[in-house]
Amino acid sequence: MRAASAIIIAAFAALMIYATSGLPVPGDPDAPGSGHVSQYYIEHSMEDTHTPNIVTAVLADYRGFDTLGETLVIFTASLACVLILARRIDRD
Amino acid sequence: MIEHLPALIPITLILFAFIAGVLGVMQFKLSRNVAMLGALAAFVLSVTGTIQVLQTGPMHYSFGSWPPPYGIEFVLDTLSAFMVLVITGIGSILLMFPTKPGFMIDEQKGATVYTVVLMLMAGLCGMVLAGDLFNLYVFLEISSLSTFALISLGGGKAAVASFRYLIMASIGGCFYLLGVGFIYFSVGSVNMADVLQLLPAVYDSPSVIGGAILMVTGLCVKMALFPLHTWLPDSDTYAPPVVAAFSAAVQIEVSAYVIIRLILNVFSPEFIIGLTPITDIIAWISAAGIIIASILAVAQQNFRRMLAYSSVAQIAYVGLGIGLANPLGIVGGIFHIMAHSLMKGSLFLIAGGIRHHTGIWNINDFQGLGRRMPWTIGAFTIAAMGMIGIPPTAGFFSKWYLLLGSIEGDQWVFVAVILISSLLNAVYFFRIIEKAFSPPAESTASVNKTGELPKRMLAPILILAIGTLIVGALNVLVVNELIMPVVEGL
Amino acid sequence: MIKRYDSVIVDITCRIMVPFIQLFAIYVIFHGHYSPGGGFQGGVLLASSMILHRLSLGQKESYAKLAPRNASILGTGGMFLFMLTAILPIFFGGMFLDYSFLPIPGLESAMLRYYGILIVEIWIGIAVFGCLVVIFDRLTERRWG
Amino acid sequence: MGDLTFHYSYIMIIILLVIGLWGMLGKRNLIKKIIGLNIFQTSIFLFFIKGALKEGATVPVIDPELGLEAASYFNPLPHVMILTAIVVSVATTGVALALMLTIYRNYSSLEEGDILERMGK
Repeated sequence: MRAASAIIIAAFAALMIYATSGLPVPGDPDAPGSGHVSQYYIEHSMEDTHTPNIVTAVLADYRGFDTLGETLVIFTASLACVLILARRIDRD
Repeated sequence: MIEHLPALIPITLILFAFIAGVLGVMQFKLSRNVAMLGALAAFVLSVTGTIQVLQTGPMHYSFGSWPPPYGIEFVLDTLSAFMVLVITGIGSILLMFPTKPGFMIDEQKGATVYTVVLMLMAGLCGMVLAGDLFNLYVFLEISSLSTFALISLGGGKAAVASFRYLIMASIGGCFYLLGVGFIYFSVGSVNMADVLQLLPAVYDSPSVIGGAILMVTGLCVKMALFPLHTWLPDSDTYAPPVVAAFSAAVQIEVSAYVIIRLILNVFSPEFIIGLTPITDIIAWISAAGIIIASILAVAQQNFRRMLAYSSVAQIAYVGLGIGLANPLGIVGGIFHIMAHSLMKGSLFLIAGGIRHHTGIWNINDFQGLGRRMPWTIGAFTIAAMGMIGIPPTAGFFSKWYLLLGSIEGDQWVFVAVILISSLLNAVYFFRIIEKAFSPPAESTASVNKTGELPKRMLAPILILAIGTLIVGALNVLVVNELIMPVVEGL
Repeated sequence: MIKRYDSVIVDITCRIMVPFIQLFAIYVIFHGHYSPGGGFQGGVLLASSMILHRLSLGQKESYAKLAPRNASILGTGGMFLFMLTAILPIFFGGMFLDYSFLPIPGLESAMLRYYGILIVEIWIGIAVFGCLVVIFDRLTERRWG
Repeated sequence: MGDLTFHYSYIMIIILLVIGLWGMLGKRNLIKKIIGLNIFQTSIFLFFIKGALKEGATVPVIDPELGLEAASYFNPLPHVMILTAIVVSVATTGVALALMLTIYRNYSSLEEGDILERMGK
């Protein structure tokens, strides 16, 4: 079991090293991740929502459905805790 | 109002979840009825959506009126309409099963149980409809969290199984999230359609290949594809029957659907099939999984555990369909999703019903059960025939398409695998049918006293079993109208 | 069952700290438009203040301040109001979650979005506060069968 | 490729990921598994936040003096995604702790070996 875990982890580490070698240099302002969508948010969030904090504007408005989903996640987690701990122990 | 349809399906489920939760605290019976009503309403909406999609083509819904890729969108095309139909349809049938045997919980304790079930359905619908890679992750976590809670209702052993599932599912979810990160940092967008447009420029980048492998691996864990299936047998053995049916019949299928969606609509087939060995690997491990899991299923004495191993084998058929990566193979895989969810839902409910009604869980004690509960064992026989792949059940047609796909791809090994596994399926299902229809033994007193299952348990079992026959009869319609348009691009 | 921590220093410090943490949490929620912050962060701070209260003053006294039942009502209520705010635009001609169709008169679209974000952040704060306190209460409640 | 800072930051994140994964798969104690899960998730957050970095930029709150130049603010989208992922991580941890508590009440142990023994396997 432990040997299998070690092999999985070694494979994972190798995959990660391989995959990160293709990423743009951190801090590069021209990286693909910094353009396109992200650029639109920075340039338009002020006129679209009057909100200077871009993260808040994106979180609650542009990607508001993600936020709804994430509130549902924590709501589901609280229900799950209620349900899991509601059951008494059964000594069978 | 019709343009809101894609968003309304999960939102209806969530709203009914609230109502069911509030009512559950006050009056439990009402909560159950409201939950059934909610699932039914979602099913009606999915049917409307499917008809709409067939008439006017895919529907796109942008939340907050932000055009994609800046906002999040839901996509209701034929494939997602098909899956939503399966989820809400099977869900509303499974909810008909009575609470006490179905969820193994008292009414005072389980006030929120139906809320969590509806949340699970909403999460699965959201996963299916999401047109955005990150949004899909959020819904994936909603569905996982509710499953952890529902599995743990089965008692102490179920809690251990649920914890194991939590660790495995979190690894799967995290792998998926890491993959999304790699894709995002390579192309700068997380919208599926947008990624499809932007990806060809960076096809040879290691981070895109690595991201694709991470995402598919993560989903394979959630899908319980063969070497990563270790959590499934335990959780399906100890979970309450309805939950086991849900997890084996709907949840793992949705993860398989997401892989198909990724291959077809995010990475594009030419990248996944041409530039990476992902589909070949999936095909070979699925083939190995089909054989090994079937052999393990033959070795089981516990009925539920046998069904769980059979699920591992059956989901590997879907994996094989994905791995073949030709139109007929994928058609077979997608059709098998529907066939398997009907058959396995019925089988798990039968297992739960028999266990609750007579206390029997060991296959050796089934002797003579066929005379005592003819309807139950009749439904079991139909579902088992579907599992083996005997016409005219739905299971036959999905295997037929998989066979055609293997022949088209010149993969004769897979043809042999499908045939051998059908034989193994026949071995482990026919021994039960034979036992059940043989005259009752003197020693098994519990069988001799028992009668047919109560009508409320029998109804969902029979609906699901007859469903396999109906879907089998309608297979040409389903394949031509719903599935074929999706795979035309291959 | 968490008992009251038997120390004057802990007692007094926590009693003084809790309102300030809550004040800061409300600041974080309402100032999310102009500085790092927002509903989640504020909600978590609110929940942490309540958890500090429970850990230091004991469940008996703390449940009198915020009963577990009320916490679950807060969580569900916040979540439900969020859903309601999200659905409301559908009935006024917009898409789901389109704050510019919220029925607040006399404001142009961008300002409506500005207020929509604020309203939603408040509901998120309440929902996260309630849900986290519910999780904590369930984990610390002692029920040995 | 070839930049020293690149290797340094990503290698650190990979080491953290591997520690987390080892905690989840290799450790026998349930609490250690949960800790491993948290390390794993947190290192994913680090990965995203690292990717949001831009040289010479500042926090993504619009400053009238800097104008609306995209190059002068960090990338906001990974921050948003990670905010969501943090909540998911908290929720998962809560449910994991609840499950762990149930297991402890049933089997009076948090060691996987003991639990399996008491389950009668």
